[in-house]
Amino acid sequence: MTPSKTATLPPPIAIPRPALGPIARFLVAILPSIIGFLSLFVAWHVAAAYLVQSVLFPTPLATFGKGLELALSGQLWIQIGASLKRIILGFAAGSLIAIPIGLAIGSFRTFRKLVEPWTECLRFIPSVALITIAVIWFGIGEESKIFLIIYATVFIVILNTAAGVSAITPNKIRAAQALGATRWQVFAFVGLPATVPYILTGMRLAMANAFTTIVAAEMIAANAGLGVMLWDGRMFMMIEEIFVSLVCLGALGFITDRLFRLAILRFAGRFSPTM
Amino acid sequence: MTPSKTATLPPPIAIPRPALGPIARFLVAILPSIIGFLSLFVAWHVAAAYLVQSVLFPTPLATFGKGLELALSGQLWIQIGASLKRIILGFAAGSLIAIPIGLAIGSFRTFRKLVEPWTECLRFIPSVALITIAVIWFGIGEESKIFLIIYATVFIVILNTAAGVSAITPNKIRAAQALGATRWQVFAFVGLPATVPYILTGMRLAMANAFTTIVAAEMIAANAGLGVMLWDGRMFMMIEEIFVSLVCLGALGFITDRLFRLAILRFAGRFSPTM
Amino acid sequence: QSMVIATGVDPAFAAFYVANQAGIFKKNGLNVDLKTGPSGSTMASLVIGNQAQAAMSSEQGGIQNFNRSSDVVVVSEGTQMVGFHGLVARGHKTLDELKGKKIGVAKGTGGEAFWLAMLQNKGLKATDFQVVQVEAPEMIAALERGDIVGFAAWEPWLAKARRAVPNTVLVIDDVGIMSPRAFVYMNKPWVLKNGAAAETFLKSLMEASDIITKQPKEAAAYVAKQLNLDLDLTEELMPKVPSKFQLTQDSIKALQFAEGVLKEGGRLVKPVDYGKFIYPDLLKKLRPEAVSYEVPKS
Amino acid sequence: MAFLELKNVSKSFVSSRSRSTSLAVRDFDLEIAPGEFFCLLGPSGCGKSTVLTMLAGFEHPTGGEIRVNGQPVEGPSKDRCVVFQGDDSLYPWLTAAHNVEFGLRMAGMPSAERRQKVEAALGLVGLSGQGSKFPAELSGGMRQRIQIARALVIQPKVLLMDEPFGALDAQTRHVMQHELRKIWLATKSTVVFITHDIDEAILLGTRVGVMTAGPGGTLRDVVTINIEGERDRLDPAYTRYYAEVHGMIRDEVAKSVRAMAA
Amino acid sequence: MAFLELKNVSKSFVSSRSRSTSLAVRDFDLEIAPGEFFCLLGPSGCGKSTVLTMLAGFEHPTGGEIRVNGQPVEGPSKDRCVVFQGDDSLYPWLTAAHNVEFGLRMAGMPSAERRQKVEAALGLVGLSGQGSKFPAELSGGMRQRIQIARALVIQPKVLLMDEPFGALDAQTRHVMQHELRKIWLATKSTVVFITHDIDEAILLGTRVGVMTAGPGGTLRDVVTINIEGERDRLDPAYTRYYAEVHGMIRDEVAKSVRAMAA
Ligand SMILES: Nc1ncnc2c1ncn2[C@@H]1O[C@H](COP(=O)(O)OP(=O)(O)OP(=O)(O)O)[C@@H](O)[C@H]1O
Ligand SMILES: Nc1ncnc2c1ncn2[C@@H]1O[C@H](COP(=O)(O)OP(=O)(O)OP(=O)(O)O)[C@@H](O)[C@H]1O
Ligand SMILES: [Mg+2]
Ligand SMILES: [Mg+2]
Repeated sequence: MTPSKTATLPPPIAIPRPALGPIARFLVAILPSIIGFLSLFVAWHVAAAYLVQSVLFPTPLATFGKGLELALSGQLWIQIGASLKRIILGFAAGSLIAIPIGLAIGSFRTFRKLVEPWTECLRFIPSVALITIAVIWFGIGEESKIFLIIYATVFIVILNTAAGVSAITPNKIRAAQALGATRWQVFAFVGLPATVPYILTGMRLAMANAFTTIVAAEMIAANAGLGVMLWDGRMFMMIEEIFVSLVCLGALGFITDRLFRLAILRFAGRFSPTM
Repeated sequence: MTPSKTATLPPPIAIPRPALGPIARFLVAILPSIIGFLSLFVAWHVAAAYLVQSVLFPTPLATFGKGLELALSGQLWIQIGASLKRIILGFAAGSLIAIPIGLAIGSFRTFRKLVEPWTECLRFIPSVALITIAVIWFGIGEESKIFLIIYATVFIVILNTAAGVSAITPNKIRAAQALGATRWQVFAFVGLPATVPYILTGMRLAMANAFTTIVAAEMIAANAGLGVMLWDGRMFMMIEEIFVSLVCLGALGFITDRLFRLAILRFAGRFSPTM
Repeated sequence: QSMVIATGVDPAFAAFYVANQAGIFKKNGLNVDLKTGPSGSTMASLVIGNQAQAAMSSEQGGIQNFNRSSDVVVVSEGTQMVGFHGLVARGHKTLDELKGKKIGVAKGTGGEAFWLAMLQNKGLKATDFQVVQVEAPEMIAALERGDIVGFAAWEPWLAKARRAVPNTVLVIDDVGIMSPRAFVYMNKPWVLKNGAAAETFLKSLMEASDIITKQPKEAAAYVAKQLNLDLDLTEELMPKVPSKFQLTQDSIKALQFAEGVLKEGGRLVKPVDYGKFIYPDLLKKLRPEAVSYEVPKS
Repeated sequence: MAFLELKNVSKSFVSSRSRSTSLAVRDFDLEIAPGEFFCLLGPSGCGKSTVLTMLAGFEHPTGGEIRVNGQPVEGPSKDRCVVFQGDDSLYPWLTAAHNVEFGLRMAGMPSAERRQKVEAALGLVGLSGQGSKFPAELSGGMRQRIQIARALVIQPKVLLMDEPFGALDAQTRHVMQHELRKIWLATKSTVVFITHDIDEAILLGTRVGVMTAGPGGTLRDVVTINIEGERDRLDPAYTRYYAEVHGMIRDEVAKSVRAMAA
Repeated sequence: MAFLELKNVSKSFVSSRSRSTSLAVRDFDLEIAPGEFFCLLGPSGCGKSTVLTMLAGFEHPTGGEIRVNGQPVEGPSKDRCVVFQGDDSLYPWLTAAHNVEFGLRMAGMPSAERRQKVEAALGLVGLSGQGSKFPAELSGGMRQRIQIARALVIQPKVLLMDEPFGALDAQTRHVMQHELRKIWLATKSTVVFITHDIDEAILLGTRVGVMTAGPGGTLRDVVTINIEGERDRLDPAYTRYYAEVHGMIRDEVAKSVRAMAA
């Protein structure tokens, strides 16, 4: 069988289980997730209330109280909206730029050698350090923030895409060549689809980078956003605000990631055994 | 043929070329890389000297001049040494923690459900925002800095490792089961080695995160390091210092990455078709 | 006896640097680890958890920390700044010309404190201008690009902007509007436990302060070395941040002013109990004449 | 006494495209006694591999039940070792020899003993001296033989083989058939052997099952091969069996071609 | 007049483990005329696939030269289409029908015309109506037939086939052999056909080449099959050829077994 078999089989090591009723099965299926989430909050509560006991480390209850207050006042939604818009724009643009570059790096040796010095040097430069440069080039408007998000997205997607291309079974490429595909067609009709699972993994990783970079991006002249909330909180020692912002980032990231995976399963399931 | 064929074949789409002498071949092989590097500096020079012309954006020459000065005074090496030590420790520890977790997530469905709420929420929380927490938990010594680097490394490696596990051809797992491997043995003798290329890709990606996070980590009470150099430079508008720090991060990252790839080819080449 | 002190990177912390570089701490038997960070107020929060035993920071920084934990106390005033803050603008020379224009101000910094005080002092309203939030290091880039026409900040940004961006002048500085200070904060439980060391620490800072006033050239050299800073610029800036170890009625006023600003901004968690916030015992022992204030009724 | 029992087994897959289910095997009823060598024949796509996959415990039937030694099959087990169709079950990161010793290593056999067994197994499949090559460095037929050696070396009670000699030339295949028969006679393990070669089935099997054309094939007929001692293609009994089985399969292939044309 | 020429071709691989080189093919000399149906036989591991890979232009000989129509082979070309051993060259993200139409699509054929040709090709390999399944949903034999349909549909000048019927049952294989011969007679394309089935070689080939045992096999002998019209296993000429080729291969397998034992 070809590796493609993965496309329709359940996760490999799972040992089949005796059958259960549908409701019982659903409960058994989500129970560990629920325990996982609960344990996260319990760990936080125990750490904050008993182990660390620092005024700089509020309990989940205090944080959620503050979060509720901000949510009711409408404040929180403004911040979330502002950040989310930047993240989505930057992430989408970054992925769109990165996928063709990654494919080309994986496919054309000369292109790889030409471009690798750029990608391989620049990807080690932190976006937080590029704030000044972003402002010089793009001013203090939205552009510079989105530029930083793009910057944080691009390299991970490039690298994963290129790795995917070089993992293609040679016979797939050879078959295409013998069927008359040009270099370009091999690239588009074999390289791209065979690489989809890698690209998607790269994008999932990059999404986290987009979320974490929003905080750096919103150091620049922003009036709203979760990053602003965080910096203000830090500046004015409003610890609860900091934690509300962190919880929002974590939760939004989690939700976005789930939506992303759902969309993939829905629209590109057959490309992607691993999600 | 199995996908394993990739292990010994040249990058797939490369069309074989007529033979050349060894020296000519070497030159042709490295020429594009050299052009790539040169173009990077030319682009920088043109941008700095002609396009942007800002006092905040020095030319490469000015930067290298400053770099040389700092290198000769010994200063630069102290900073590089301090940062590199933190990066290497954090990166190594992070990878060591992440690989077993990623393998387990990919292998055991229940474990995945238990742990995913943790990884999938925490990975969206920027390390720069964790500085305060790091200090509360680990003090202002080296520990808190290394903690941040670990934090930045761990999730990427986990995610890539888990993706690798679920991309294993089911027949490989099935064969092991039918040969009497226990769950644990399947995990160690099939899951781990089959996942090596993914783990390595994850580690390469994480390495960039370690480098970029050092800047955030060194916001905390550090006396030496490239991050310190960068923050001080930013505070006092010593633009050349900022750029020396960025160039060092880029170059060190590039070199470390090459060494990492070399080590892989040397010691684990057969696991890893893609590097 | 060893201790950790936390500081920003700024000539305002000159007393720390000089005491460190000139070996005063060592001479007095203190093993001091000087931790630097982006700003005094960020670093001051290390005092809360006793990660650092002492720090120097603005009034706001101290009050916010005290709001969080009453362990953080003022032991003395440290620096009094004159002409350290200001407003620079490009192509405009007066406040009137700047009306309706974009001005950069960094939230929560001394720059904002100056901006608000200046508006009050001149009878202006914030709405007379378009205030844009910009971090200090990006002010110059934004000014250069024309995203803003001027900004309120502190040294060395004001000097840098004037040097780097053509047509940029100082419109107004803080002389006569406010005289912000940096205070020395310490962790009270630690002080109570290590009275002698705390005393030695403050004494060392005072010795450093003497060097700063009496041998400004040497002091500037120490500071420049510690901060890896241009000597010329350091010498230019040092007179604007003289070290003063005292606790006077003016100190209290400065703290109360900051408290007011915080309250207006909705950032005050609870009113300050000055009786608890100020711990004058160390300074009283070393230099009783420098302590002259009355605890305000709250 | 039945050792392997398939009771009215059927299996359908959910198609990833249309979410419709398609039937791969239906109403499959079979009992295999311990020590039997059961050969399964049938037109391409009739469901042979699917039956084997279920016997191995990798997939569950969607209808009916499978029992081994009276116990329902819950999952894979070392007692039922599998030789897969195709060669993607080899471990590309292990040499041929290490692939072969995999099962022994899992069982914790000491390395010296292991080495000896592996050498013997490699010799059995005609690959002594090739143990240090990686799968990617072997030819298609060599990879298939490595898979066979890997299964034989652990001496399982039940051996499930899916066209194990498919990639071998006639002569090598002949040698291998001979070896397999010798091993089976010596160990009396139970073998289920899928093949598309009628000769092979009659040469090796105690019984030969023929499946109906797919999709959704079932067991059409089982022929018991009653030839004592060495089997010979020139034996008239052999030719009779050949003709019988050949006839059945021809019918089924014709049916499947007709079904497709329709 | 030679169309495909292999002049003293040899190929060695560098082993990834020891960095030593191992010889896969040596001193291979062969000329194939246009329109020939050349069958290549040889013991498992003798180098058949390696020869085909070089003819296709995927690998370069380490010694000697390969020419097609007088031109040295520089790389793969659509004129030399390949059916690979194994099934990892199918595209798992495309349905069977889309896999088959791949070559036509690359050539820019309009979709209506394409659909028609694909239907015909699927019918030819007995898979009409299965076009919407993905490779993972097909059996081993079905996947192999998809690969054959994919190559046939573009009507290449040269068809290079590596054990294309290896995974098929005897009857389906028979049907496919018949179809292939018909196509070859109609299009007069040149075919190089690797098989391990002597019957198949004599049934289909204009000439049959037998390679010596590997590793490092070479061409031992070439037998020209002079049977006019339909070929029949009962024809005495056929049996004579069978005996001749069979003898050669037996020798070679024996040699290879001996070489391994040594
Ligand atoms: N994972 C799957 N998903 C959907 N359909 C499948 C799957 N596996 C097999 N099938 C279908 O089940 C039927 C039987 O397949 P199976 O592989 O068992 O055939 P087989 O008898 O082994 O054929 P061959 O001799 O060609 O290997 C086929 O029609 C195939 O399309
Ligand atoms: N990529 C490779 N690296 C190293 N050795 C190889 C490689 N490919 C083939 N070989 C070796 O070359 C020899 C010939 O292999 P080839 O695949 O050509 O055999 P074959 O005649 O096709 O055999 P089969 O009938 O089993 O498919 C074998 O000994 C094999 O080990
Ligand atoms: Mg099958
Ligand atoms: Mg072969």
